[in-house]
Amino acid sequence: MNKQLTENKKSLITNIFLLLGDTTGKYLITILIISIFLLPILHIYIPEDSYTISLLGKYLCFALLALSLDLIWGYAGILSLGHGAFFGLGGYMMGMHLMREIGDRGVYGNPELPDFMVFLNWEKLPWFWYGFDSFLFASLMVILVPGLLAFIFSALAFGSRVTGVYFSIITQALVFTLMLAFFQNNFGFGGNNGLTDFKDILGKDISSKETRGALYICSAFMLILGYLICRIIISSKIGNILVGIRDRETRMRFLGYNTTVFKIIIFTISAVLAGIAGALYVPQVGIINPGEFSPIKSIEIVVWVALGGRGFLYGAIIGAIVVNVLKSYLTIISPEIWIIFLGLIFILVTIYLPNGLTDLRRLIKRYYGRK
Amino acid sequence: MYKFLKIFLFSIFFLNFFNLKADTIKVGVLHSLSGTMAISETTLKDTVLMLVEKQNKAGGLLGKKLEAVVVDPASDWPLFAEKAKELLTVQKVDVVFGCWTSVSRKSVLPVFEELNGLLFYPVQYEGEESSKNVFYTGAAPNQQAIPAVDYLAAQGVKKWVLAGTDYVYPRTTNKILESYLKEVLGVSSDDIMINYTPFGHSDWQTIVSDIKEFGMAGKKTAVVSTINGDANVPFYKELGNQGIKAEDIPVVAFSVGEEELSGFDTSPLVGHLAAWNYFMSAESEVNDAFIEDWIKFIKDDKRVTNDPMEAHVIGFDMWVKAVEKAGSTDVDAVRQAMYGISVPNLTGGTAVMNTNHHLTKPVLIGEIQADGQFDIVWSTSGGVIGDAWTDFLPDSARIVADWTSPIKCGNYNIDTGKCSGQNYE
Amino acid sequence: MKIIIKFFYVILVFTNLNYLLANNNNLRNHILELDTKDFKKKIVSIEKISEIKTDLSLLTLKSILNGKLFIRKSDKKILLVEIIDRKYNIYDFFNEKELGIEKKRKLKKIKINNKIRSILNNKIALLQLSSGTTRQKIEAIFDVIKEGNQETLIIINELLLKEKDKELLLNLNLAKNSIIAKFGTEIEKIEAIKNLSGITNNNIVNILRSIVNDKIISENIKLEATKSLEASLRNIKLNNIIKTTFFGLSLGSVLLLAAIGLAITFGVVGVINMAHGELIMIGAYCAYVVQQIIPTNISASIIVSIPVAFIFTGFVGILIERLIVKNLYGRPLETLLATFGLSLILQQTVRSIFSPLNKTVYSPEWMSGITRIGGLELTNNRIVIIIFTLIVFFIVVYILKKTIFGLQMRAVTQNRKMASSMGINTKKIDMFTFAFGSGLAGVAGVALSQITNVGPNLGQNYIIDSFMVVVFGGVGNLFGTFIGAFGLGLGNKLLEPYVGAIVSKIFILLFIIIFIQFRPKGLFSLKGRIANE
Amino acid sequence: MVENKNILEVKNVTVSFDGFKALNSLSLEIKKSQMIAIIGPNGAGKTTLQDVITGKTKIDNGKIYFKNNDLSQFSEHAIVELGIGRKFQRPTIIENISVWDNLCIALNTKKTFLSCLLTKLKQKDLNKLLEIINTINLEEKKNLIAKNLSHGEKQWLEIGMLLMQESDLLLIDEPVAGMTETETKKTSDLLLNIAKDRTIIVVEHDMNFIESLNVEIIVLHEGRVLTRGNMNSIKRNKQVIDVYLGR
Repeated sequence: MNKQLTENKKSLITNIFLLLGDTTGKYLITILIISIFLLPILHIYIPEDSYTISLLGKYLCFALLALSLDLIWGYAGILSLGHGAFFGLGGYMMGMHLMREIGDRGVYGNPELPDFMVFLNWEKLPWFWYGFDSFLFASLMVILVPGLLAFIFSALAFGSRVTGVYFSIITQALVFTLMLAFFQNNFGFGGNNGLTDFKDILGKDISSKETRGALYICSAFMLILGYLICRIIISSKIGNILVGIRDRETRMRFLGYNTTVFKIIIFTISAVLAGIAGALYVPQVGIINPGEFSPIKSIEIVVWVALGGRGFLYGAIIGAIVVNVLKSYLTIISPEIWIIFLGLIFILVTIYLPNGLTDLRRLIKRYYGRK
Repeated sequence: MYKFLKIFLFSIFFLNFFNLKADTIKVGVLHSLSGTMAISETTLKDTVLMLVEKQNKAGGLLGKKLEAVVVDPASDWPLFAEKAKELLTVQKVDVVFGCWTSVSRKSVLPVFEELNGLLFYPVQYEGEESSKNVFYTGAAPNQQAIPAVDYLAAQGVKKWVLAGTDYVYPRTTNKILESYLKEVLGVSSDDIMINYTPFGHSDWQTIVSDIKEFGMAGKKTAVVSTINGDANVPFYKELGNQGIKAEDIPVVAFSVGEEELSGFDTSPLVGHLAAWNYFMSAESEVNDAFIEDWIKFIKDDKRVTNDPMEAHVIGFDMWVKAVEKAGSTDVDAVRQAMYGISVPNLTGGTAVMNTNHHLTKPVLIGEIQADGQFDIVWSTSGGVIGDAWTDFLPDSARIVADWTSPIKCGNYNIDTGKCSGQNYE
Repeated sequence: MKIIIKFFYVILVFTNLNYLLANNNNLRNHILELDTKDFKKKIVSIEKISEIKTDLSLLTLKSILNGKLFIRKSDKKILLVEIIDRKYNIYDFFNEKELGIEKKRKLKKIKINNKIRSILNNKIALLQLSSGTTRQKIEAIFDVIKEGNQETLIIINELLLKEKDKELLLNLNLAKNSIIAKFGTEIEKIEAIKNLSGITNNNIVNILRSIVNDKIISENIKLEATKSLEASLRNIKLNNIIKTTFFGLSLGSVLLLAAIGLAITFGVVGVINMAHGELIMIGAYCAYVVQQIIPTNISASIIVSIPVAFIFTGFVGILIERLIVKNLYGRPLETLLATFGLSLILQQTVRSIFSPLNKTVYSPEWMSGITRIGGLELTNNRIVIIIFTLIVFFIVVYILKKTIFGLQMRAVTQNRKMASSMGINTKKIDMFTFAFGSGLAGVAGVALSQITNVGPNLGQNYIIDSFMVVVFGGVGNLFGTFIGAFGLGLGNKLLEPYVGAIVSKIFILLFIIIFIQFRPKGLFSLKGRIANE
Repeated sequence: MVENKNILEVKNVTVSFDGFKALNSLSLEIKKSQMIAIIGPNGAGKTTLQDVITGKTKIDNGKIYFKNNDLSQFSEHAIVELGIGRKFQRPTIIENISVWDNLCIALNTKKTFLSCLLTKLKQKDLNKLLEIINTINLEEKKNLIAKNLSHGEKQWLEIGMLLMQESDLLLIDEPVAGMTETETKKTSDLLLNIAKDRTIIVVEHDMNFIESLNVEIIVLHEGRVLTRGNMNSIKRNKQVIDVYLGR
């Protein structure tokens, strides 16, 4: 009785501490925090090492992306086959800023226009590039543009009760549309080549070890933040409500919840997280191009989440990291047939581990339990 | 889970120390073996492997054996950058042969410049670039597009269709051609039709019938095609089906070689043209030897050879020669040795590496035959020097590339007398 | 007496032989003259060759055109060459004696360029006007129209007298008028131009144009010509409208082919099969393999490959169902992931088996070239594919509506529980339905092998579009898929002339997104259980 | 003065699904804090009636007033806020969360995103939770994941959730379908117990159960009210017998 009382008197603050109730989450965050202090130093003091850190940084961005998808898919049961759209948009916003920072150091030395505009004879900077000279504006856009798109899109879709597969397919249509649009050279975003040749970020040389370290720290920090946000949301009453929406939306309506609004908000939050992930991703890989909008890539994101364990925040993170580490290693260990390995893993996991690797963990636990 | 992560983190850092011992000379191969570009790039991977094998049979290089390190960037551009880094830092390769699309090159460029690597890029491209760390063994626009247009103009062509896939190479090439047609050949702008299509465009009915209409209205018309890879087969099939004969409207392509043609029945397309620096049908002893080796290596006598393969052959031979000349594989030494170095090309001439990192090559124009081969109907008397910065775009006309002193930079602006862009010392 | 006759006879034979030999000799010389890099010289000697109006000279021209005429470097012998997989089988040109296989290096091909090619075509056309099949003749006539002159006019007049075939006569008259319009007297010209009014053939339109733009020509001819030209242009406009619709239909039929299998696996079994595209790809490769087995008869190989592809991909479908999908029923989204993994595997496997290069699948005679309906020119392969698609569709509809299997299938679609309680083995139905859908994908692959490249990436280009079609039409409703496919196809093609290929595609996608807002379950949503959640 | 007596007024409402009239200008009033049972053969329009009241199905014509509000003006969740709770035929609870959480989300507080994110459980809410979990006697199972409950328990949990909403009108569809004797007994007790201070409409086939409730009965047939009255009068009514014997 009293136990119940204390257990249910959850305030926002206690929520945060509560997340350290889930062991794996605790481990993850500890690792991340350690890495924040450890890796950049390691990176700077190992002279040969020039890419491990940005590689890890990249993984963390993907992890954040996966996290954002898990929030809507794992909990609210909304499967987006187009989350790459928000990731990519976030990336482009950051990319545009980095392009502006090149200034007159482009190959044509044109202070006004990015190189690709010069050789496509653009007279002047198109209006939608205005303001991207300022980092603040750009980072604002990183949040606004994906957020706004997600809001409008989901408001339309959920408003008219588009659900399930139909929703998934139109998200795919959305990302596909964006890909076609951005591929066009006269669209003003560099066409197929996208945005590249970045020089600095905030005045610092983008390829210097310090910057890389800093970028890694940012990614890790954002991942932790993202994790906490998601954790707070799902461990509050909303967590249950989302599950309710997932399992029995009508019941939730008859309980007096405006499920549409809940879905829109959660979808928008998720999109913003994805956008931030994209924005952190671009400076670390040094290029953003329409390839990020290819529907296949968006499906890959879903695969990460499924692999790690849908409906477990840490599962998403682990899934993203595992798949991409595999990719990095297999592409060099067995360049000819690595894709077949990857495919097999996807199939086996979806069939035998419905909750992804988190199941694996449970199996191991049970195994040791028997001993 | 925690354990796994720990192991993973450590392994990544230790990887850096694995490959320190270097008793072989490592040759990196950075070509997509999966994804959309695999169709073109896999062949180049095999070509490099064959060349390495050959070199080893001949006793290796500087008394060491060559070792090819193959990675698969999977037609994923950011992955290209990552893999390039891995090749240069983890695998510690001495040279890399790779990339096909412009975007993949753009994506690895900063990596090679930062880590001072050496990349040989074997594909014809839009120019507008000359990096200290890249040798461009493919054709620049002035080694492909412009001679082709001249040839057709000589054949009495008055109207032009510039059809291309919507990415940077066709955009730039067509831009160059447009201004060339207008200013040099004096073609009026309503005799020029420009059309762009998305990647892998498969339904060509409308466009082809537009071309037909445009072309049948009196004046002799030709199509200059910069259509990319996969989209070509349906395009040519549609041409054949709508009965556009080469005699009526010849199509000259810059991205269609023997390999693309091997994908379909060319008998309806006899007479359409392509401009390259190499054709499999070129008549020379070296070429025959090369074709024989290739078929032996790939164990399939249906396989063909094409221009980018020759580019790799030239690039590889040049690199070997330069390494021997420099006596080491040190990038800077090799680069210095590369300038002015000359090796026989497969068409019976010699290729020379210029100080702007582009080659001197002959330009050939071939007509498609029923067997999927080209008959060479025209060729430049001597070699043409690759021009990194075209003279037909106002902004790049002012820029020259020369990596030897006194200029020592890839884009030196004649007017301002200074270098811009990332790639200067 | 006898002797005298004999004597005359002998002389006759002699002179005759001499004459022939002489012909062959200067034919040989002219051919040897062709051995030069200078194409102008080549043209001259080809003119000379064509003046020798013997069968051998015609053969010469033809074999030059087909690139079969070679000269041996060593002894300047003129040879016919058959190239069979990179082997050069050589024959003596004059007495067709087989001389075995020769090295490529030892031979020199008589190369031609487009200019010469068109000259050759014209010469051969003239010679073929009198000989050759009707189809060849008609093609020949169109070549004549391009650059006709008085001498061709004579030939045409002769033919007009002796030809019977209606279509042929029609075209001959066209040719005649087109020539008269250029070279006749004023009255003749006006008459001819009247007859040319409304004709949409490009060359004729050009002739009319040139007359209209002619400065010196008399006013009333000009007037007539302008009338006729306007009529022609009007017809051309009309034709273009029809053409665009036709393009739309054929794009629609391609979409339908690609989507119909998916509509079944997705709509009936409720499986989101990401490997559907790869099944199409496998179907295309079936066509390739069959053609390798029977290379001699292309039409047969295509016909045969349809059932082969259906059965093979159907079998693959069964494997997929048994090994993967079976374990995932009721979890459609998981099937999406598993089949996505599968699609990666299939692609890479095909890549390593058949190499990443595209494969050649030859088109049968009746699928190449164009059909002329009046001035309208429609490509045969598209016509065939539209018809083929309709046939497939109606067969599928028949199976669903009229057969037990179809009945059970629909029962399962609408109410699985009920169906199983009625004693239908739903598991089995699921399996066969999946196989059926996969088989259809294979059939689609065969059709696509005729219009696009057969390579490992074939499937990817169609999977997304297929999904759009199915969802747009309404999951689980074949008729919806039908309307969806043709609707999107037409829409795309009607937009394309105005906004271009890319933007029209973008519009279509946006349209789908908006449309779904108003009909969240697609165009024709199915009452009862549908593949959802 | 009529209004304040009747909590629900259905005024000749018609609903038709492509031709078939599920409700045929049906009218009925229900007084405050009264329990009423609706019976009728299949297709009589019982479920449709509930659908239109809860706003799940739109009305073709006619009006429904709840506490004098025209319900056609309100969306589903708004109608709930007005105080109508619905219990479906099959138990619809949130299977993957605990019994306690099920009740929590049913709790009648501000149901916007932010408030759900921030507000914590107040003492009085907590007491209410405990009280209700006792009434539906599931307190020892409160931490059990709901899907592990028995069929009957699920039904009670759902009723419990309706109680949490503090709705003044409960629509309860076949509460005892597929319940054991004892469960049925418990359920009727539960209903009578909660009927004290709210209006309840029970739709049920099980006559014995309805008899055990002994409340006023409305008989629906072909989308309109056939008759209403207590059990005995209904039993004697000729039409009803015809309808049920299907003559």
